[in-house]
Amino acid sequence: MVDKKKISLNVNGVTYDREIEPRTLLSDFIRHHLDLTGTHVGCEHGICGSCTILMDGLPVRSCLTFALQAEGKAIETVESLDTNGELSPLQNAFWENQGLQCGFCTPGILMSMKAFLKHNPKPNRDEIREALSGNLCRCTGYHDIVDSVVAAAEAAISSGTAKA
Amino acid sequence: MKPANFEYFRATSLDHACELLRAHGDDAKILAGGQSLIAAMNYRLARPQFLIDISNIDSPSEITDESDGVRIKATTTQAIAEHDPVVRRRLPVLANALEHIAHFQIRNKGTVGGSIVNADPASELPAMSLLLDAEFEIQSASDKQVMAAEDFFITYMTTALQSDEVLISILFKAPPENSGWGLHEVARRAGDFALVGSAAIIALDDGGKCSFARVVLFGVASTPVRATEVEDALLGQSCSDALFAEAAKKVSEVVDAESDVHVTDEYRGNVAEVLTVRALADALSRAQAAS
Amino acid sequence: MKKPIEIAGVTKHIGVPRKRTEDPQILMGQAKYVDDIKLPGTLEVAFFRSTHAHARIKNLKLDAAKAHPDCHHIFTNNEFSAGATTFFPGTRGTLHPVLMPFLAKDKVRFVGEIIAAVVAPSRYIAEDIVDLIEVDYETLPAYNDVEDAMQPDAALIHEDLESNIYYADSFSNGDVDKAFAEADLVVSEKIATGRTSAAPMETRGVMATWGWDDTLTVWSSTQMPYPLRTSIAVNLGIPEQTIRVVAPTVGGGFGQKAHFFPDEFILPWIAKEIKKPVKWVEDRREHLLSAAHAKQCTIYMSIAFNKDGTMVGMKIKNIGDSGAYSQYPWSGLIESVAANNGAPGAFTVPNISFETVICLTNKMSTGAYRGVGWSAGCYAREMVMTKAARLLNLDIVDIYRKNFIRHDEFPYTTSTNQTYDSGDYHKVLEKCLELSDYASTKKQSRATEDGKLKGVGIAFFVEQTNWGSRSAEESGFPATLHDTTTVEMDPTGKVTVRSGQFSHGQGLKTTLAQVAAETLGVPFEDVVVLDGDTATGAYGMGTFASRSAVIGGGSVIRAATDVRNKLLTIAAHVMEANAADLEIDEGKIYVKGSPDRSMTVAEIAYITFYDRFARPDEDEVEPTLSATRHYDPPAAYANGSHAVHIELDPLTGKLDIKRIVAVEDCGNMINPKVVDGQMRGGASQGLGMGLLESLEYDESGQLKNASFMDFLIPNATTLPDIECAHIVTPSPYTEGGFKGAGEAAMLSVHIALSNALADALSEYDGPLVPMVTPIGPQQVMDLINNVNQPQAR
Amino acid sequence: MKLEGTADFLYEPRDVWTALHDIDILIKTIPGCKSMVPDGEGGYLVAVSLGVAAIKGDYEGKVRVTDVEFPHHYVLDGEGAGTPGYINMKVDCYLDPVERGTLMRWSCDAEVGGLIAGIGGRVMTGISKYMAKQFFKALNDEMKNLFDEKQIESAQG
Repeated sequence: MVDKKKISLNVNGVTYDREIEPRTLLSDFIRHHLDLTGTHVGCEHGICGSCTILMDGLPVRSCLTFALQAEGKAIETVESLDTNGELSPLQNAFWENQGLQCGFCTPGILMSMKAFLKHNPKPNRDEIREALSGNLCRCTGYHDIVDSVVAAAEAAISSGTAKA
Repeated sequence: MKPANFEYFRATSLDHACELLRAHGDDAKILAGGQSLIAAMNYRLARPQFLIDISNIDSPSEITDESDGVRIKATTTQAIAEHDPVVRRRLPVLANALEHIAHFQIRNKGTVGGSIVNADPASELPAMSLLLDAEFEIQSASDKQVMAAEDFFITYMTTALQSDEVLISILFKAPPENSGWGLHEVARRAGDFALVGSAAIIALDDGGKCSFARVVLFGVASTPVRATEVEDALLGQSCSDALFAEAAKKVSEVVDAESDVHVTDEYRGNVAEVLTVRALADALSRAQAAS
Repeated sequence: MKKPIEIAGVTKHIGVPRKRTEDPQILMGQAKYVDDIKLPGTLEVAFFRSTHAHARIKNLKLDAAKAHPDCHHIFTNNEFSAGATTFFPGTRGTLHPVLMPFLAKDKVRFVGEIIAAVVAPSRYIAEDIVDLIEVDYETLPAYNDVEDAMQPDAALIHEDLESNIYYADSFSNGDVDKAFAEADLVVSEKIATGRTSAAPMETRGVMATWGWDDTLTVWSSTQMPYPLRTSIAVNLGIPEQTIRVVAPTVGGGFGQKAHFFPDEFILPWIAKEIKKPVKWVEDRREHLLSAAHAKQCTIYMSIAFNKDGTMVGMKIKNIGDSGAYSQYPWSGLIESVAANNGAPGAFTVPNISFETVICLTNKMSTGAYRGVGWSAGCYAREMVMTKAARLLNLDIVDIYRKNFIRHDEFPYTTSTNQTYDSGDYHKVLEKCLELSDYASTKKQSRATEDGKLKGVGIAFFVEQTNWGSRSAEESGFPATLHDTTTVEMDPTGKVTVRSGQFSHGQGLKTTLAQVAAETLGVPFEDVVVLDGDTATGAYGMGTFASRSAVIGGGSVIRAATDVRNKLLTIAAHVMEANAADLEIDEGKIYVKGSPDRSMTVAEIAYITFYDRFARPDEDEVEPTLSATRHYDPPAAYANGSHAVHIELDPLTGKLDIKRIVAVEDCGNMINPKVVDGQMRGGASQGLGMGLLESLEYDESGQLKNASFMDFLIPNATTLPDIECAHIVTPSPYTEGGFKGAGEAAMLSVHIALSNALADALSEYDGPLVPMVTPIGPQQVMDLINNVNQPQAR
Repeated sequence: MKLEGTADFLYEPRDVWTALHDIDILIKTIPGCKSMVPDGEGGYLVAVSLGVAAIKGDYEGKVRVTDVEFPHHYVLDGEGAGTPGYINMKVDCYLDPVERGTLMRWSCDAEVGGLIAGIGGRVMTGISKYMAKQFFKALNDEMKNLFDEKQIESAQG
């Protein structure tokens, strides 16, 4: 038997202290130890992108990260996006443009796109497709997701929140 | 798909990692970005007893501009290397190759050293280390050595690195001034492992003849391979489409491909030749633009 | 036939691209999928599965596993020996029931079959324990190819059957031999479609708990909560009224989750045995190994043509690769039987004969996946037509136009006895040709400046939608299918729709609410749709087979119409008006022509429940505002067309898809945005089948690509934007004039892709027409080099 | 999975045959071999630890030699199972005398199942070839020790 290890992890600005087996994946830690089930697990080998979260602002696969590796980093999940139930402009763009159907891949896509739009606030459709290529969606055929990201970028530009 | 148990150690430095490796021996594995290792662990194909985590050492990402090339600390993430201005200026082919690795979410964690040590013959960085005559700085608790890339890769996922050794840094040599590069690969989808890839660097002398040539293929053998026969057929010659077509035929000398669920060994051999012609053509036009 | 209720194409609520009400909770990460349901004390299950494709279990060694300190239980067939078979009375051919044990007994028949269930505190530990189980196997010959398994000397996969073929039928209409003898051209080909998986992003999963009051609650990622409840009751011997099945938020199904799998019985059984909540969530490897596969058929297709392209006869042999079992509960019929019965497609084919064979192999069983049957069947027909067009010096479009059923011929009964209700195929085709610049592209040179080859392809489909009993019957599949909806208005005038449908991404909570709002005359916001929970819905078959808009929508129309009529009767009494003179609009009831004489729906509803002085006498009108109605409509056939532009690298075989155009006629659209979403999603999956997806087994029955590394589904760079357009010919047979829309794109976009490839290669010696799916770089190079094409034997 | 290859030995077929049937030599030369003991039924129980990179596994199994035509031909039947999967194989070996010693032609028909079959396909064949090469190289080295020492001994004696 392997001893459990203490872990202190900052997720969405809250510090959580838990004791875990070292093999606990960050995805499982977030979902099952913190009950933040918005982060989804679709393949557990890094291909589908459903489990994408932000670590120190960068999107990474939480299924290819042990929770212990995330100590000292700032983790953001989909639950951080809205403000008391009010959708963020990115979320709202997805709602307006039906950028989701079953929604299982959506949290990972939102986290990837949040980081992508920060890095590239005025993307064209090809750049968006390239940026989306690490997140698989089986329902939409991606078209409406691309529309959503375009709309989110435009909304950010028109409201002046886009960072240069 | 949950990993088997292991004991976890967080190394504070690469020296510390070497100490931990010495203490735990053959059953210990280095955990860097983990983008291949953790996937294999989730499938329980990999079941290391001890994991030594080097992803949280002090200043993991370091890129140094050196006289003969660019030194990249092994723990540098692929994303940092990809966007680094020194890499983009001095090793544009490497920057381009980095963009081909999986997806940006993977590159945000995957490390340059990790991909090289993983030694997947279809992946880009092992091929780049051959293309750019890389030198690997290798360390154990008791020893340090420098190994050339050409001596490093043994077969699929197998390298000359001993179980107590850690890859510390990689010196990618800058290609000659006024050289040009080309990199072509075929993958089923963007971000997938290359079915076949070819990378080339060419430099021209004052008379416009080929004065330097490097051609490296990946996905066509048990390791990335340098196609010296192709290079020899180019050196001292006037570059042309016809020359490239003739020279690229010699890729068959180094291709020893396998079939998989996607394509046959024969496909890999044929397409390696096609992509080599294209990589050479790109390299030539960049070389001409540079001179 | 009772005249259906008509709805004008676009009204206040119908034909409106409303935002979906289900989305905000998903976008905030608050939607609960099976693995998000938490009950204290839940134990987790991991399965020990067969690593052999066909073998006897000689010795199952559990001692080491049981000795693990955290092992709660291990269950095998010794403890739980139940299993299930499927049989439909009235099937045309001979269907032998095939027993699927929930836990393998003394034999395994595919890699991934469940042998034992381990119960432990966590999935991690459960997998540790699974690792400790060992089996001694005695291996048996394994079959990967149906044509090997069909041989008379083949080892029996199920010893109680006489051969590995468990279904066969044949059909003939007209004088096929004569037609073939007199035809100008006969093209015969063997077509092999690849084995794929719906692979929804959420894998399957089941959780079950046994209550102190001897009730069973089951959460399952299923498309059919009610039929699952019945099946659990029947197979576990538990009174059905004590079972509650909940399908929480479900992350895509595409037909794959419209089956019952062994785990859906094992988990409830374990919960009943150990009286603790238990959960199993399928991982992706398990999913690819053991969630229903799809679409693998071996088809011999011969079509006879006159010189002008007229199709005069068709002969088909379709061999369905069933895998190791006849997938419960639909059986292995749905792939090849549906294909053959729909073989004429959009065309008049006066003489037709077909043979259907369903054969077992040592692979995971095949089941429904979007466009089941037709994706493969249509592909075979159309590739032969494409080849014929080339041989006759025609364009495939010429053959379409020549052979289409004309719009004035509806209702039209095909040579396979399917009755098409409506459509205007020429108009849909012309629209697709126009939008895709087909004709002008064809005139351009194939070669591009950078050495690529351009190609454009088109395809046309007819889709049998709204699977009720009659639709199923017309497909040669005599299942009983129908649906029920309860519409209730509460005392405040708000509306609850209790549906037997179940939305798992389709947006039915939105679209069914639109239908109810329209029918009742209330604001959209006043309607809520409850689905996916047998404690709160109405018994229904669930959502699959392009049925929910028509059958769900139709039963909502019927029930809401009853409530509306009741409301008007009560309002007429209260308002001292004639019910026939009253109208309802957006929650307001008023006398036609005098809008000031009005009351609100809420006022009448309140009076109905709480004001016995104002409402009519209860012996005259019962003071309830609810109705439950059933619907089992006649078949309705949607149609549409796809065009695909590609660029081919002829030296590497790599295809780039440059444009996709989709035109569809699904009758009246409830929510065009949702329809576009279905068209685009379907196109993506169709191209996945056409370009990328193939589950590859080796000769010993091992699945070689049990991961998303090697089983490839489209990503955002695989596809371009998908341009959508609609032609609307309402069905004269269905309530609201709706036809189904869900599967359409899976029927022809892969055909358009292969036609585009054939077009790109049209200047090569040939004709080079692909006869396989998917057409990856290897298959493209094989086609160019004319090797490895399917060979008749 | 089908593999085939050839190996050159500097010794004559009967010597190669002897080495290929010498347990001590086989333990030293089979990659990852930990033990090999007779099973009392004419075969051997074998334990090997094989792996590439982090993907390592312990396998236990049986091998048996059949179709023996000393010193020219034999068939090696093997089966083994371990946590990453199982392997059943039949190796057909021919030893032909050539000028420099012996040319061995072998062909292997292997059935690989379990985890490695589903995930590791891309590298499996290549790794197997590599291991075969390692084996023959080690065998040549061992034979050098065995026979050259003998020759030295006999020369001395």
